[in-house]
Amino acid sequence: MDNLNNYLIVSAVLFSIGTIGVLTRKNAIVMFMCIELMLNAVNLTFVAFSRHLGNLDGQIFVFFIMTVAAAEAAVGLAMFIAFFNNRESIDIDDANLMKW
Amino acid sequence: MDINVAQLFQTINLNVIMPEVILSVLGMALLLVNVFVPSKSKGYLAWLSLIGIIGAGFVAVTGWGTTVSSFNDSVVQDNFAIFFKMIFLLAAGLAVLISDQYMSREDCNHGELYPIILFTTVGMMLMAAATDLMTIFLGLELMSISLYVLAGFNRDSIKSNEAGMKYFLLGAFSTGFLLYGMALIYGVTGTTRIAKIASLVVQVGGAGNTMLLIGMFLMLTGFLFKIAAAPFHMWTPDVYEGAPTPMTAFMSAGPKAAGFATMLRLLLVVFPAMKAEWSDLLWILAVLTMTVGNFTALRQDNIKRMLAYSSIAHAGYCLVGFASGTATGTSGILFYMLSYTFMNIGAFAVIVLIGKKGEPNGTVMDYAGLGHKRPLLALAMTVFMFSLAGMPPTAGFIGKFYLFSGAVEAGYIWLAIIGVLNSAASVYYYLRVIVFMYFKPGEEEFDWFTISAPVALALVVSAAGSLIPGVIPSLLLQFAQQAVKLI
Amino acid sequence: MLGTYLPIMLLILVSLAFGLGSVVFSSLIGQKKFSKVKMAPYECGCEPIGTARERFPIKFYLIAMLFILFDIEAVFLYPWAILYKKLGVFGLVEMGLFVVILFVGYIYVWKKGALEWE
Amino acid sequence: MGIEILGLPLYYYIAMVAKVLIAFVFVLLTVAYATYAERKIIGWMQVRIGPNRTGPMGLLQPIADGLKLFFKEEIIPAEANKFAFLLAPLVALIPAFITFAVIPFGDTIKIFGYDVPLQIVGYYDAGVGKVVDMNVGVLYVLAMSSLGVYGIVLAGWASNSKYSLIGGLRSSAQMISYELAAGLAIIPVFMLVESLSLQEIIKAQAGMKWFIWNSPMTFVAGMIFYVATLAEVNRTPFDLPEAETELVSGFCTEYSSMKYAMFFMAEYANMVTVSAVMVTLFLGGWDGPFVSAIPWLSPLYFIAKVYFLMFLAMWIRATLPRYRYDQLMHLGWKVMLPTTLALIVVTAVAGHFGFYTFSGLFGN
Amino acid sequence: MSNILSVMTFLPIVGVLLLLFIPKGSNGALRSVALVTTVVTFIASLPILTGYQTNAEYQFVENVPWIAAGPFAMRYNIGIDGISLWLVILTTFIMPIAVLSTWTAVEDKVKEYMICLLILETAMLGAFISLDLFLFYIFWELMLIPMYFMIGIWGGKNRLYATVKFFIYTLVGSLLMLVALIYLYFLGTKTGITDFSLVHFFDLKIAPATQTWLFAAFALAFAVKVPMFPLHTWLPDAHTEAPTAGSVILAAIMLKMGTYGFIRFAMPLFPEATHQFTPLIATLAVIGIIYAALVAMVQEDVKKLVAYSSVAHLGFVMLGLFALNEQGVTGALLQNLNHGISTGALFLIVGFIYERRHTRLITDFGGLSKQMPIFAVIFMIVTLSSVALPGTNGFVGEFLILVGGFESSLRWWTIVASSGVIFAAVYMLWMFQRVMFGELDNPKNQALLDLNAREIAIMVPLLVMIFVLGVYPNPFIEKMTPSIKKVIAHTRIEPVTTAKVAVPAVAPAAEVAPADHAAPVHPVTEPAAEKPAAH
Repeated sequence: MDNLNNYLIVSAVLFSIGTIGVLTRKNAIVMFMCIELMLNAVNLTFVAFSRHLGNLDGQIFVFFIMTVAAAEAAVGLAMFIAFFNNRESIDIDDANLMKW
Repeated sequence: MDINVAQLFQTINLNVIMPEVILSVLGMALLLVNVFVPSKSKGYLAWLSLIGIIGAGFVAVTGWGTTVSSFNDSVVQDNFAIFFKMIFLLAAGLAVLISDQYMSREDCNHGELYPIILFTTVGMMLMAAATDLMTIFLGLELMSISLYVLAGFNRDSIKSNEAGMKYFLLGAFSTGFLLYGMALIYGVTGTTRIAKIASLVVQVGGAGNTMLLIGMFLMLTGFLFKIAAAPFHMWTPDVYEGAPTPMTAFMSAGPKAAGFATMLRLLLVVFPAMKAEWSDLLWILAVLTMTVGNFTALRQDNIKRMLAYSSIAHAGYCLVGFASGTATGTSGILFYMLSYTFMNIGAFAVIVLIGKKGEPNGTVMDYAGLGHKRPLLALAMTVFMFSLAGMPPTAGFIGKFYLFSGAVEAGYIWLAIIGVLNSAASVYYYLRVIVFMYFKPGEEEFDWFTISAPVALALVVSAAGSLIPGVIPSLLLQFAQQAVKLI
Repeated sequence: MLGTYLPIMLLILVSLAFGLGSVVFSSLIGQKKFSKVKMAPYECGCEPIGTARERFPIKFYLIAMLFILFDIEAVFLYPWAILYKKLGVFGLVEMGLFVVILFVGYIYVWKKGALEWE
Repeated sequence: MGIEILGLPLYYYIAMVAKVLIAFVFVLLTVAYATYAERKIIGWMQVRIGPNRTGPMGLLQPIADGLKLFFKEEIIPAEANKFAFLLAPLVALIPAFITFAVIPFGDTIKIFGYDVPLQIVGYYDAGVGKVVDMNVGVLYVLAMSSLGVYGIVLAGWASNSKYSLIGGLRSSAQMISYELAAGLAIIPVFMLVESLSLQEIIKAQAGMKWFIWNSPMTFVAGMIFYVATLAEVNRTPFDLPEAETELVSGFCTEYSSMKYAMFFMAEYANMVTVSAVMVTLFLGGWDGPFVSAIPWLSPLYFIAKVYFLMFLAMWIRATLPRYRYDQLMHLGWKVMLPTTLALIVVTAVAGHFGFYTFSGLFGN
Repeated sequence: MSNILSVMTFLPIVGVLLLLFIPKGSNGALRSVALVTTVVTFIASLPILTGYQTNAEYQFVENVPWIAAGPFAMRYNIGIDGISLWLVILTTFIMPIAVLSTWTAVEDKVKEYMICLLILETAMLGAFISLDLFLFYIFWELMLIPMYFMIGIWGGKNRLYATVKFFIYTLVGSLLMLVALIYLYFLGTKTGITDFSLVHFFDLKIAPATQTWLFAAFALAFAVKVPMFPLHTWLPDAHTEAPTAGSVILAAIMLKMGTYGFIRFAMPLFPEATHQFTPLIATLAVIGIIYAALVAMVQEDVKKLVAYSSVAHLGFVMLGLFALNEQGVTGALLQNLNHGISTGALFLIVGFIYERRHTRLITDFGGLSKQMPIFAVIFMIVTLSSVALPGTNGFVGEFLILVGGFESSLRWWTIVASSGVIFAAVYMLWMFQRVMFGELDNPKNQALLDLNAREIAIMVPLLVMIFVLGVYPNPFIEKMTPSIKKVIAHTRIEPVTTAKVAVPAVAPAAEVAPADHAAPVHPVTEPAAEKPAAH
């Protein structure tokens, strides 16, 4: 029941899915969702460890991660809206004004 | 659950985070002042912020020489933290000084700018003082999130939007890695206090523990993103180019230093047992970062982009100090970040002045003739360029000297040689600015701007800061030495 | 763990079965006579103009963001509320600061006009 | 203890299935007859008769309505996102039902010699010697009630109709706004109970010390919570999403047949649930006179209280006009939110000086 | 005064501060202040000369802590010995001349120009007097900046290319030296060295393999500055584009930095490596001598020709240094001075005609001697000094170098190098003849004015020095000798057995020389005779 590895594997898989998503998708919002997936994978890891170790620090950490993720979402989505207002698109391939 | 309230109070020593408290309170106050006192000009907010920053600086230095932990060992006030706090406050102060003129010109003079700068500074200061993974994370995010806003601050400018968006996506992405690394480290050691982790790292087998190793590298990856080390530097040029210039200045100095502060604390306090693993990696990354930064900068015409690549290169120089891991190298990082703050923000201050509304991203060619039309300004820019290039007798030289000395001391001669060769290559593009300023005739009269008092002050401070430590660096170097001694 | 969550699982299954069942069943037995007009979205009898999935007022976004931020703040209040007696003055001071900071943000948002609907 | 499966006795499973089915059917029936009751009550209040044709006193009306909707044509608008369109009613309905899982609808009673707490997630742990339930029950309630918003947003967006979209957005904005107030309003209760377990909360109110009158702070909190929940389930005077004059039928304009019925059911199921939560948090749950003597009374008390609250909601519907949208948001954000925050502060400070309740029951 | 060296070094900075207060337009005042500053600096440097005790010790030493942090301690450690004495004097001597030389040529941004000049002077003086390696490095790099601006702002058409090339070349070399410096320091710390003071490092025992690398790094930096053969390409560009004063300073002083660096740092610090590198460096020096001479011969541009002649001359200096015996080194150091004076003078002369005609192409001139007799005389003397005619300064130096070379292991190199002496005569005299003699057929040249008082005043001190050094070099050599001996001892060379050829004996040799060293004599007449025929 309390098998740590199962949780770790799930969270690692989630993290990888998130990472791959960020790297392959072009829609900024989808990318951001993938990032959130990564963060939640981390949360899962923390909680699993916390439970396994019988130490609450991990769960407290998760609190902060969630808070920060919310703040990040607020800022990020606002940024996307500003971008959309100017470019009528949320595709990061359209964020191409600056190239070396 | 047994909670001893008296004990809880004992863990708190507010003095340790007094500078942060001052800035936070000031930030919130300014936020309210901004909405309650409607005024077209936001200059007074800048001055108020500056007063707060100076005040916080004074409060911070009073703790010099002492090491006090607080909040149950999650924050510490030691020389290391104070030194870095000074860098951040300096960066913030200079950024505040050069903001008003730019923001008024670009019609994005929102009063929120100053509180956000202050919050960013608080975040950075927390990073430097943090001795707990949680505090590190919170500081980092407070800094990062504010920076995303600052990067996209000019919301009517598409470039600024793009900058904000890219910075945000990649920054958040890197946070994911950082956190995963922290989670693994927590899983191995069962604590988030770095002092405890440090003692446990050895117990659990150091590098022999795969999860710990992966955790460390993931965490490192997160920080390498923040300091724009190759190959995690892709965001830097775009973000630096797109962001409002004063914010670019701020971003290139403060957060980078904050990233280094935390990396230093982590690597030198938590993972000294695994030095063999990380120093090799940082060796390679240092070379890669310097080289990529410098050689890409060579091809840039846009001066902000050029400075962006140059800032990547500078991160590379600092990584040299890391790879060496000696006190010389690490104190070199501290000194270098301080002088880099002066010279880089100084350079950006000049860019702020030269820019015109709507096209603030001038090319190097736009500087043609500046040396003759505005000799003092050009002189200041020259000082900054030479300092960035690491020419004696500027602060940049002494900084590089110590960084490379660290490498030599630790036996990384080749690293030092690659470093100085890179430094020589970098001279080319820094000189290019000077070449255009002095050697090329320009049609521009450079009469469209006046140097406002705050910017003038920033320029003077930056120029002095780039020159004086180059001639009499002893005191600052000793401070840097004392600062790294504790970690 | 299991004792607590198994019933929820069961309840979800039951509700899902009910929901899906009724949807499927009704779509099986209901009549189907399609026509173009019937399939068109309702727009007071007029011809629908353009797609409906276009931009909508930024206000809704603002509300959503504010909700997330204040909701997260509630997340911190809950654990504190449970321990509030044990934490005593310490908790009171800490949470007082927390609420004050929150209030600063709230006042800012208010003065900034984010809460005005028109 | 007889047969054990996965560490739990067999009777646990039997009781679990029984409780789930009972609760489900109860909610379903309540929902069905709430519609009937609403029409009847409002009818009386407006000196009308209400439904009276189908069955005696129109008692078969809900069943007839249901059957009718079953046989109706299912229309999915062209251009609609079919998957989301189908998913939305389910997403709206299911959370409304499963919220009920944590609500204790009665005391622990003995059935065939076994202790069975009348709470779906609760079970009697012989080892510990007490009822175990979800220790974060309130969080579960909040989580599930938040999920309902997704159904509405999805429905509004998937329909590809302007009315649906605006209706969906409006109602989701409204729901989350008031969810905030509701979520904050219950904090004083936790401060008094020091637990998030609903069993504990009811236990704390045992002996008629219901929070609604036991403490001034929780009284205010209860009032706010009730009003906020009305808004959260889109009841009058906050039924803007379905403001026919403005938005036709809001987010479910394009829905028909059983899918429409499911939104309808979801709304009433939500009403049942929030009433149950309100009862649990502020009205002592299943507590009432003589409960300790006759545990079988407890579910009856519970049902009575829930039905009373539902009646109240219908009464309000019959009485009050609808809010304007800006007034609605004004109330939510500028009145309720600061009030709840202030309430928390007041509770904390007052509590610190020992003033927790009228009776001083929890006073130190 | 015990801090006379500091006073002298930083006097020009005082001048800079004064200049800052003079308004931009008033060129006369600006020039006067600069001139007065350089002259005062020169006067301030005279007590050094008079107070100099002829021994091997560092004198006028000032040694105060400067930077102390971490493992490093840098000191403000300055002083002079016989090696740097004359270079210091040369610097202070040349600077007023440099200021005067562009008195009228630089009309634009005079203030900035003078500031550059004065900062340059401080940097050069600082580099010569530094006894602390780090301090030396700072001054060494600091020199680049004003020179970079001088060429870049007041230079010729192609100045951009020249100045950037000059900068990057020099910098790359010196940065590697910096790494070597740091490495050397850390080697030293292992044996208890606590600061960068040069003297500490002489006793350091360094493994030969390490020495090789360190020497290579130092040598690269100095070789660029000298400039040694394959690294010399920046020099003609820089010289050609620089304003007259820039060329004068570059040739007269800055190139000396390279050779000075060798003798002061590279060689005594890494004796084994010096031996190891001697053949290579000698070869490069000889190649430089011959190659530069050949290239100089075909130059169209007078200034470029002079620049290449510098390369050749410094090849001789290098050869003399690496002969590693007293004669060789003495000759090399003397030749350093000579080259400073005569090439400086040559650049001034080129500047004079360039100011008048705004061209430096040899073909644009011809027959100038008729129009400008004074100029012709002066030019002749300087040319002869440059080709090392006995009686002029050039002869003494070159002779000593060749003698030293023959007596050392570099005999064969020296033999080849002596052909360079002939080449030098060929290209210099041929150039002189083409410019000054023949018909005055270019109408633009027919209105040329002869030198004015200022120009003559500039030249006179140089001419005096040419003859003084040529006829009576003994006082100069005397003051150098103990230091040279010390350096040679540091390089742990067994004094060559022919140490009997004592230095004082060299001075009479100046008179005897023509007999057994006739090579320079021939070209004096040969080209002069040939060319008219060619016309």
